[in-house]
Amino acid sequence: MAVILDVLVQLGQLLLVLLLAPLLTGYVRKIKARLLRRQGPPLIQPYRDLLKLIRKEVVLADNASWVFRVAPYVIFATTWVAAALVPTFATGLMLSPAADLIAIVALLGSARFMLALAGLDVGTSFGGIGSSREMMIATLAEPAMLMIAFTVSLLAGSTQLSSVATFMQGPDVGLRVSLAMALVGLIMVAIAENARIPVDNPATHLELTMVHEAMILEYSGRHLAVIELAASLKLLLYMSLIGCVFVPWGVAVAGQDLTVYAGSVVVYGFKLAIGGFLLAVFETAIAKMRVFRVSDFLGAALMLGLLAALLLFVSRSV
Amino acid sequence: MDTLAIELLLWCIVALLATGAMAVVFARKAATTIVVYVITLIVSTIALATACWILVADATAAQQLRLPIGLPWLGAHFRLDPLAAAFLTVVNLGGAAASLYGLGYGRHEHAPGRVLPFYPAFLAGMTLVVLADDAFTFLFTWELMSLASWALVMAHHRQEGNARAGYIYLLMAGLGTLSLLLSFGLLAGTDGGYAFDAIRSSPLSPNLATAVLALALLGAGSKAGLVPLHVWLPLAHPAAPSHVSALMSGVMTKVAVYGFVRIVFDLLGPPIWWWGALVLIFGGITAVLGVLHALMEHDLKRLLAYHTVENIGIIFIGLGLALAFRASDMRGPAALAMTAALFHVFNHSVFKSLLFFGSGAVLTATGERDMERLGGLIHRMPYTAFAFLIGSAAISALPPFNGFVSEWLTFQAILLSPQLPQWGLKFLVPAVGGLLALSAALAAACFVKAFGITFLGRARTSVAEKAKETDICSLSAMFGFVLLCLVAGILPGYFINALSPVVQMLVSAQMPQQTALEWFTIVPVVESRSSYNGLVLFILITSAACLAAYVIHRRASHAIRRSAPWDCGFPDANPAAQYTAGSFAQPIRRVFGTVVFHAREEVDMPPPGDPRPARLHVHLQDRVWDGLYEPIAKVVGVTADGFNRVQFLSIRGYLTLVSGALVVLLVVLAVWQ
Amino acid sequence: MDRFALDVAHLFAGGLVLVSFMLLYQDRMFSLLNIFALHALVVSLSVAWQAHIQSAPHLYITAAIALIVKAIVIPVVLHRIIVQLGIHRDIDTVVSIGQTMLGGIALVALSILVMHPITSAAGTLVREDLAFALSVILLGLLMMVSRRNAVSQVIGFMSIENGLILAATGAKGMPLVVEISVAFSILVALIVIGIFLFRIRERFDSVDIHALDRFRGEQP
Amino acid sequence: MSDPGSYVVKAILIIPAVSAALLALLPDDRTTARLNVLGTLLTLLCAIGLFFVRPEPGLFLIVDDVNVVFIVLNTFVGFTTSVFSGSYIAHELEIGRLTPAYLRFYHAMYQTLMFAMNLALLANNVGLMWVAVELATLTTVLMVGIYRTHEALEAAWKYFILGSVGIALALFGTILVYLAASSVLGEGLNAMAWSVLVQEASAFDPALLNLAFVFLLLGYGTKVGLAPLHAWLPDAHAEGPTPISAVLSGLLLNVALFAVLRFKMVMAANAGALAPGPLMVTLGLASVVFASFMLYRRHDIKRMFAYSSIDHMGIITFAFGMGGALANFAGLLHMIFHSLTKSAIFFSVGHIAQVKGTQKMVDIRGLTVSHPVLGWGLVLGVIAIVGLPPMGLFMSEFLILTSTFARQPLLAIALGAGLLIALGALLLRLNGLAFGDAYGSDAPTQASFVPMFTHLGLVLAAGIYLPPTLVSWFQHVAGLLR
Repeated sequence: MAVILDVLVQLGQLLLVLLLAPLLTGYVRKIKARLLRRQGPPLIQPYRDLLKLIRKEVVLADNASWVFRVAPYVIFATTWVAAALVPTFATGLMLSPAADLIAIVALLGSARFMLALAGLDVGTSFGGIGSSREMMIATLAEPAMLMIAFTVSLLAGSTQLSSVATFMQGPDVGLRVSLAMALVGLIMVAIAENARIPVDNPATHLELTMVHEAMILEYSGRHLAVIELAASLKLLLYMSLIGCVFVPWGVAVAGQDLTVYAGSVVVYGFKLAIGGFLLAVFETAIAKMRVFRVSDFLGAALMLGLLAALLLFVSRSV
Repeated sequence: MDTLAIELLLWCIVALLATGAMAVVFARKAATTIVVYVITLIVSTIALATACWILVADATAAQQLRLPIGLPWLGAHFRLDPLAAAFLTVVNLGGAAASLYGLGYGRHEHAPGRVLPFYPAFLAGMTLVVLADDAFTFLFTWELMSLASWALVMAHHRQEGNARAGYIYLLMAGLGTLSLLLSFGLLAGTDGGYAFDAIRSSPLSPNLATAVLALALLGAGSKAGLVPLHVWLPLAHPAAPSHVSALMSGVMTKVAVYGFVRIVFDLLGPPIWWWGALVLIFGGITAVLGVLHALMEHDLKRLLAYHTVENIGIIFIGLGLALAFRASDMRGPAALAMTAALFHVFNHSVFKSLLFFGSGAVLTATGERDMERLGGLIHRMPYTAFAFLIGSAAISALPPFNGFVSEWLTFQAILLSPQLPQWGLKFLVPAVGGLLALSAALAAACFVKAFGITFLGRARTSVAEKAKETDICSLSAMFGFVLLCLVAGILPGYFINALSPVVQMLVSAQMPQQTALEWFTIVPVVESRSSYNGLVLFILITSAACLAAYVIHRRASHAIRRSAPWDCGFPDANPAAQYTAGSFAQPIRRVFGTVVFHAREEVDMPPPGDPRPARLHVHLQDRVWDGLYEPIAKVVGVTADGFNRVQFLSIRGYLTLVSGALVVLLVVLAVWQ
Repeated sequence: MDRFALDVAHLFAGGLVLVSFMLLYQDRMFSLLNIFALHALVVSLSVAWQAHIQSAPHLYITAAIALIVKAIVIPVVLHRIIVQLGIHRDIDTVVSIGQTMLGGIALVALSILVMHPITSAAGTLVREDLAFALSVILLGLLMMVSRRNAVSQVIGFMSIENGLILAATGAKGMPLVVEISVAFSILVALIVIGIFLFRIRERFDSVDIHALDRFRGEQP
Repeated sequence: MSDPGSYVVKAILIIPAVSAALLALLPDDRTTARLNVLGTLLTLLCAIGLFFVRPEPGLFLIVDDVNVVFIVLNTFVGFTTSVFSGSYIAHELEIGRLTPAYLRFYHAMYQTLMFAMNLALLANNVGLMWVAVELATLTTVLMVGIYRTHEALEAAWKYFILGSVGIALALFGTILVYLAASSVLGEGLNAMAWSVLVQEASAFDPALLNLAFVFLLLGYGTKVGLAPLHAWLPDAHAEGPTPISAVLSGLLLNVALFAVLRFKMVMAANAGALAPGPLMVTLGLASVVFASFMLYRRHDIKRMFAYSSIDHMGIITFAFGMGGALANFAGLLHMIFHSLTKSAIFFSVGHIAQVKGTQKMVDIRGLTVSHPVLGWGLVLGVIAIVGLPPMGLFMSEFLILTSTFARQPLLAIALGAGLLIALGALLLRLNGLAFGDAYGSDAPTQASFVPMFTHLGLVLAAGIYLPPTLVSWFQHVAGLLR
């Protein structure tokens, strides 16, 4: 009986992230438009875009190889799996032992690897720009992410997100400087990874400063749709990661009945709403930075992570 | 005690050496190539099977054997224990694959007479080093290995640079052997107890032990390519024929690691905590510097060689952690770190050989090693491209491949470091972890560059356009390793279990048995702490991808139209308009290069009206070479000049020397009495 | 053995050292040759005396060789060579005569110092005798290194040889002394011939090959 | 003297002497080379006979564990070198560097040299040993100058003068030893018989012995070519005929060092005498470091390998200076391996120089391409001489370094650095000589490769397996040496 419930919950999570991801993207766009005093597209606009795109035919560059055609699905699959492994509304999922925080980060790394290759495949200059900058950003974001994971695991004694969430709910966490630093660092990494302002502008084309868009410039039709979906899944993933690590309240522990789960889903929705709102506010409030300032930005994140870890030692020692 | 396995292995050695001799005799015959590689393939396979059998079946009993050769009163001792068996597996796996690859690749060899005699000797040397059980045999075979590989590096001695590469290589090998020799001198003591058993039974004082560690680090490190002793590696490895490069990079460096492990963990007594710190620092620096060098490189084989440096760094990080944990008697973590290091040894040997095979295939197909002159090969050589892609993913530590598992284990060991009592290590290890993550990310970037520039995009030269897919032998060797990358990635539990007796022997503890858990999840310490399951991830990703593809193709469109690339409306037909390796690495060079390489960019912009093209010059300098090796060379030169004056004295001058010596000795005598 | 015999032997040995100093002191070639003849004379006398007191007749041969070859033949030959080759009549030294003398004194002191701890039962003669012989040898070396002319260097070498013979004869009942002295005379003869063959005018090192060819032309 | 051994010993001395006389008389230059080979071969056979019959030590001659191996080695290398010299000299005649008259002289001198060296090795009477060494020196002087070029004559002259001074010093040392002995053993031949000296040495006057050893070390050390007494050695090797260079490096240096060893044993037997170790270690180390650096600035291939001989003599002296069972054993091994290897190298170098018509290393390139056998022979030889396995010198250097490092780390590090520097220099030159594009003539050689590869094969075999009898002898000798 319990097994079936586990399966159901896991499947629910899989579907939930898949369904919520475009909504979150649309929601953020809407808020940004409102903050700019614009009407903005309706919330369901992303769904419409996706449906339209997958019905269109694919226009493929002459010398595009199989890598170019396979990449979107691999990217989508890895991102989706990663998103499904992060506790959103419930911990102790059936598949959560399959990967801890580091593995999830690495999964996103595989997605990025494929995306960068796809950017190089057609052999255009824009694709090259995108891939090289994306990899440069990643080389700085990943160590920062690992430092944060180090801090968290130092505190919670685990990199298993379920355990982390449960620990964070527990009483003996308290308010810690290093946690705050880790949070800030994680947010910075999340911004960089999701190609948001100030690192990159998701709503742009034909800018020499674009990164993510440059890589997918050659994509069209269903390929583009899948990649867009993967992108919004990634955004969702990071939001729920921040949620489950830093504001884990209301996350259902495994093995409760469905009402509890329903409640925690609602709570999770609220978290997303707040997160999205903050993101939109932040993005409208700040300007995009030069590409080579990104290294300083992420270097700061790395420093924060390291500092958090070391401070934790100190605070432990006393 | 039954010595069947070790006798079998020694017979394999004899067969290999005989093959080498045979190759000398029949150097002129064309069939020799086939014969030699077939024999080496068979022999290596036999040895591989034996080693695996030892490792899996009865890993506890160490087989020993003594032959009446070598030092007369000592004889040549051989020993087959779990550690030896593990490394024998690596050596002979690489050997077998390289031989299979050589069956195809060797046909294109224009000077087989300079390769065939030394190739079996090289294999024999590496196997013997692992089997050796006394200092003399160890060093003898160690140097034999270096010598054979040197000869193979010199095989193409007419290409410019190769002779210099061979020279520097043999010189560094000499340095390494010398320091290992001295360390054994310390271990053996004044009465020359060179047998490893005697060494184990005679503990050293802490200071002497530290000296031994330093010498071992110098000796093994110079062979493994530890910064700053790595300079020969990116010169020598690419100079050799590609299957030999694969062996040198994938296997010989591992033999060096074996030497370090054998001396430090087996022969040397209990460690001191800061040894771990030392090794960690070297490992971290090596990892990052190696991969940064690789990023700046656009010669495919040199790039791979620099990545060997990086992975050696990762392995040494694991070893350093194991030392640190062992020093404060934390058995479990030590076992974890050691397992991670050994598993990475295996993994790196697999995917590095695979990648060198791929580069060799490209080399034979196009005659080019320079990425800037390649491109678009995925259309001409699809299978090679696929194999290379898998290798790249594996070396970039991407799940679900094997490279990720070992690095993940290393990270888990790093995450256990807060339990260490020493504050120095508490602070050091996280930093090293940061370096490890940095190197992993940089490796991913580097292999996006390597694969993307070489195989993707459009052909940059005519040779790249006319490339042909390589032969079936080479491909089968590559795809065997592709399979291994995947299997070791999704079912790591079996490999970890196979390593457990080795780890047990080295740090007297082992990781929990893995394969018992359902769904082949691996759990380093406890499940609540961390766990990983490559199999599930693999199944999930493939099924999700297939599902998505199926649904979309079925329900929505699957129409495709080919057309010119969009490229924001300005497509440029000229392949030179693509991103090059140099431009791909430019952002990272901007970020790290100025510090590490003194990187300077000069834009040479002609004035308006001047027809000549604008140029961008990039100046990099290898600070290790300029800072360490140049001065040494200078000192030697100056001293030589100084001494050289003595060559041109008059006879009276020489008589003065003689009588001066006489008077000095007499004075000494007078004083002494 | 009676006291007197030892004293005479001692006298000769000391005299030889004195003559060596005189050799060092010379700055003219011919006078150098004469002094060397004296040197050889003293040696032969001392050898003869040893032959007498040791009642070892074969030593008389050595004495004779020393007298004939070194005291008469070689000086004459060298004299002729100097005249024929037109070698400079004066000796050019590396360091000044005075410094050379000082160095010589230091060497003598050193040799005595070295010989001092010998507590040998082989008679009180041995120690001083050896000390003198050693000083003669060292002085000869000093001469070889502090003079530039080939001739003076040969003479330095021959004075070394004299010192050796002094020591050899001083050692009672040493076998092969005669043979050794003969061998040495041959050696010296060869060197002199070499100087003449190679037309070595100034220094040891400059061999004049054309001269050699001319010489070979005269050969049958 | 009824025992067969004494006849064997006599034969070893008489055969060379007789053949020297014959060769001096025979006019024909075709048969002389063969006769030369024959003579050395007979000597070698007799010497091998010593393994089976060993005479009682007499007052003048002796055969014991110390010298038996060296006599066989001496005669063996003499034989192989004569084979090599056959083909070498034939070529020299063709190009007219040597006239038949000088060839006769050459062969006679060769046999005389063999005689002198055998005598020096066999001598039990230290005076006799001295005479033999002097004779050997004189003969080699004459052979070094045989080409009568300006350089050759200067080299010979330099060798002659320095050698004579060395001889003088050695003689003084010998006299002192006699004095020290005669005070104990009484006058006469007994006091010069080495076998007696070693037994009675404990009673000698230590001060006298010390002084004697200083003179002997310097005197015979000049012949060994230890820095700073080495000056004659490189030029003599470079300017003389290559067979002579091979014999010089391979044998004469050994003989001189052997003389030093004899006296070191006497020293070792006397408790009061100063330990000769430090002196020998200092001289040896000086030679190693000096020669290693000198290698870098050499342009003449023969001169370079001559310096390498200085290098190795330094290593050996160092080993004996360190003393101890391991180091002494290693030193003896190294003497044998070095003489085999170095002579093999000179064989190949001789042919190379003849083929290329020059000894300048800049004009000799890519030998493995133009002359594979010669080239790889040279490569093998150099690999052996720098002490890389599987050749035997690796074993001896291994023993020397390890046994030293456990006792005197700094000395071992200095020695190791010296070895490494030498390795760097030799390999650098080897790269140019053996590899790269071929340069200069690639005419086929009518060379006799047998001697070269016999030597290298022996070194290789010995590097892997040493016969137990040899080992036991050497261990006994090492014991005597302390």
